[in-house]
Amino acid sequence: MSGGQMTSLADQLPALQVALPLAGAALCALIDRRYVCWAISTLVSFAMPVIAVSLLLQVLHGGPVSYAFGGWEPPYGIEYRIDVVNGFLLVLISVMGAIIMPYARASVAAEIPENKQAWFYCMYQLCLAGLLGMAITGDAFNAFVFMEVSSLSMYVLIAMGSDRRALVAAYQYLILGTIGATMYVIGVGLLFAMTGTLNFVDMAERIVAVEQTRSVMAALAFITVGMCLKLALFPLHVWLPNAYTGAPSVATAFIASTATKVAVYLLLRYYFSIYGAKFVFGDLPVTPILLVLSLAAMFAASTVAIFQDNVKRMLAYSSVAQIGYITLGIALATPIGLTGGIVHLFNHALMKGALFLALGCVALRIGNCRIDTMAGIGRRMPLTMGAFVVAGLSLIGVPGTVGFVSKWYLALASIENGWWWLAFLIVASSLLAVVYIGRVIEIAWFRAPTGATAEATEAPLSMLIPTWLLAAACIAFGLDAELTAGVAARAADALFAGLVQ
Amino acid sequence: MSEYLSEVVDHYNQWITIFLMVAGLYVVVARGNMVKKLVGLSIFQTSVYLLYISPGKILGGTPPILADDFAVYSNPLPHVLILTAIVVGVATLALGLGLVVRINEAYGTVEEDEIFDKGGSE
Amino acid sequence: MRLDVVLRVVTKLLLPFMVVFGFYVQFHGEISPGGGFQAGVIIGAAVILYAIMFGLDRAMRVLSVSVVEKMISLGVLLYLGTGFVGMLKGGEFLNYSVLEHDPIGGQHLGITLIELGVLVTVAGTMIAIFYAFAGRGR
Amino acid sequence: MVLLTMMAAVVIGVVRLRNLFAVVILSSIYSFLMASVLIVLDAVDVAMTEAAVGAGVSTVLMLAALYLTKSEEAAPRHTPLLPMFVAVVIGAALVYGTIDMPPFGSPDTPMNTHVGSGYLDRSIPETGVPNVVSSVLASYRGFDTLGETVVVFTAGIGVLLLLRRNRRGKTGE
Repeated sequence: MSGGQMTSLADQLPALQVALPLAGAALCALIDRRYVCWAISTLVSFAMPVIAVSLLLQVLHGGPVSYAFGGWEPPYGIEYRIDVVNGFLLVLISVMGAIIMPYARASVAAEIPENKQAWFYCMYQLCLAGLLGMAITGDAFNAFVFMEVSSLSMYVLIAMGSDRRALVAAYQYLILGTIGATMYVIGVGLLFAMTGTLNFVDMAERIVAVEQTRSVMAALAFITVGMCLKLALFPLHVWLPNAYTGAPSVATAFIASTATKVAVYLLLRYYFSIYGAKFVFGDLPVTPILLVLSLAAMFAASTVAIFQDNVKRMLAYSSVAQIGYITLGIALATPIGLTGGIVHLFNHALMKGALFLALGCVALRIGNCRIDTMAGIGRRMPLTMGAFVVAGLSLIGVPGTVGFVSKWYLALASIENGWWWLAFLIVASSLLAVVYIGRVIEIAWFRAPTGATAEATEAPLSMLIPTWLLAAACIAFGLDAELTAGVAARAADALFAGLVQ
Repeated sequence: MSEYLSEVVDHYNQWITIFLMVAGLYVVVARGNMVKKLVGLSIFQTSVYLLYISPGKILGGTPPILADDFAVYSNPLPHVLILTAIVVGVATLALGLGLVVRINEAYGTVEEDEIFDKGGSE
Repeated sequence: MRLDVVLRVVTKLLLPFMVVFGFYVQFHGEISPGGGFQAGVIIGAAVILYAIMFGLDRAMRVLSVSVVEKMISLGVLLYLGTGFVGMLKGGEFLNYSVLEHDPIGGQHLGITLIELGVLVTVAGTMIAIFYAFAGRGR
Repeated sequence: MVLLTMMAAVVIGVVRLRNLFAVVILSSIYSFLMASVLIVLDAVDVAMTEAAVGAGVSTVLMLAALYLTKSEEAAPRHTPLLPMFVAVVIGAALVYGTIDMPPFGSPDTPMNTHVGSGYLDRSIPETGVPNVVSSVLASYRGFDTLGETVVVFTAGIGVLLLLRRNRRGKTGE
């Protein structure tokens, strides 16, 4: 038991990362005044990246950071453990959470009934806290608890959408999300029965002795299926398009850029850190299964996206396809492939964030996101649609954008494995993105505005600036990939090295 | 034969657990009524409790409340985890029912098929 | 509303015992089974029983909607607050040993506080959800 | 063992019955049986909670929801072949996964010798709490319990948010 020596603020950062948004949420629920709650929420979400970045810097310079809750040493107490992988993820989640907040004020005011706005911010912070808690924890069961915090708040956020279909979407997600979480719990239960511990590091040490038992393999299967439900890997993605389409713009942008990423991270944690890459990809047929499903997602979901009339829905299908690229990186199971997957995780968050924020601006001015009403919108809202074009080009993977960087790494890894056909397929699937993004660009810029669109004016600055920040990041990290790819490469190395040194 | 029988006895509680799990999951996936789906979901979640608690039982042990009269106690850790899981389960159920009530108001039905007929999802 | 007199009288007699039992479960949880969550459920159930027997309006006059809603967040804040105090006293988040000079005494105080937080949140949530469902039906 | 068999029977009832009131009452009976099984397995705290939550709170909530919706389930339209298949595959995976689990009731499994038994030795000297479940819940894994409270909080605020009437009829309903 340690007590009385943790006096510096820097030591307390891991706990603050999650406890602050929780406190903010509780305060919002207590106060229930929308402007005060927006202010609290903004304050909290701006503090998050500061904490996350300083944690990542600590990790990059001094190795993994461990924080023992209640002063109980792991595995008896719950441990927060930050290494390069989840440090990077924390930065991603908290930055997205912060960028969206200034945007939220105008968008939420337009889309959510007045007396529900305060608690909307409460739910937003709970979701943020839940996702951060899942990412930062070093304890299998604690990850489940925070998964449920984030999921429950996400169901509510989705149900706040203005269309009644949002309710059905939230219900569907609740059912599938709970099945996914329960699968995860079953997997953890089997692992717990075989190793006697819940702490990731401890588990990784003790699993070696029982690695060949069927229970441990069944646990892997359950955790994989559970997480794939959460991360919406094709064909377990059915909840995602409805949920993204129905949710309010702010919620869609936040969920799309963060929620599935955290599920990917947990999967990585189990595959590489606990089971070990050699066992998962060497002894079991994980690579072919993931490879086939990823490719199916890339092609099937992109094809479906082409035929959507609602742009929000189109982008939701595109998300399913993009998740395919990330899991493809995992399936390649080489340092370069994994780097590509992790970089794409970050880059996809940037571009989808920008795209959904731009759509939120459109929804604010013309009330919906159907492609036929968006005719000519580019002439009325050039800045908004400009950001859309930039992020759309990134999605396609045009050189000089972030999309190119991640696809470059993935293609490189396929060639390294000697799989030329795979590199070809990666390029081919990008052509599908050209079709659906191109369709929106064509209609938005090259048609004459009609109806409500003719009167539409540019979105307010508070919404344009966050949108353009993300769009600009798509270019900046595309031209200079040193920072993101560098950290991602270190994360991939850390994953391959494993938890047990 | 008796070896086979002891195998059955050893795993009886696990198999019942699995049966409960599968039945719960079946109700969730197969049924269209949204309330019934939630009942199935909670059966599915509840069955997991046994998966955790049974391996923690020690024959001849007592509940993990320390006293001088006993020496062998069952494992307390799974109990703690399942307490949390129960709470999470009922929270999910409450939220699900709240959604069902709203869906019923919006569509006038809680049957998934009928909702899809009314354009529940595009 | 014509409710059975016997039921009403029994309910009235039962209620104090339910609440007392709730607090017994709360504070005796360190020795016997039980704790904040179970106590919260029992106390919440007592109020719900009252509401069913004597009508929603009377229950809401005793314990108004806004009070119940405040309870939900106050419980969480009490829990978090206990954690933050541990931090300020130089320990980790939720380290109760630093709350008092004697670690055992600190643990005792910390556990009591957080269990109280759980009780308040759980009871508040149960009653609030019941009010919301029952209010929706009218 | 008898209890477990009864539970299985109740669940079959849940699957087959179409009157939702009956289903809800059956699921409440199921929870009571579950609580009894948990007592047999020495999990008294869990049993108490399951009885209060499963048979109490859930049942009240379900009945309230049924009161607001319909109590009869429509006949299923399609034959449930795919769900059956999914369920059977998962069941098979679980049977496969549990067959080489350590035998029931043994004290020297990894689960019962590692962290779990450690708490039994540490609880009194470190926290002074004889109910080990309480000390683990509130102190050793106190952060999980915070998460649990937050889940309740989320569900509570979430349900209120869903059922709150809009003050300004611009959106929703």
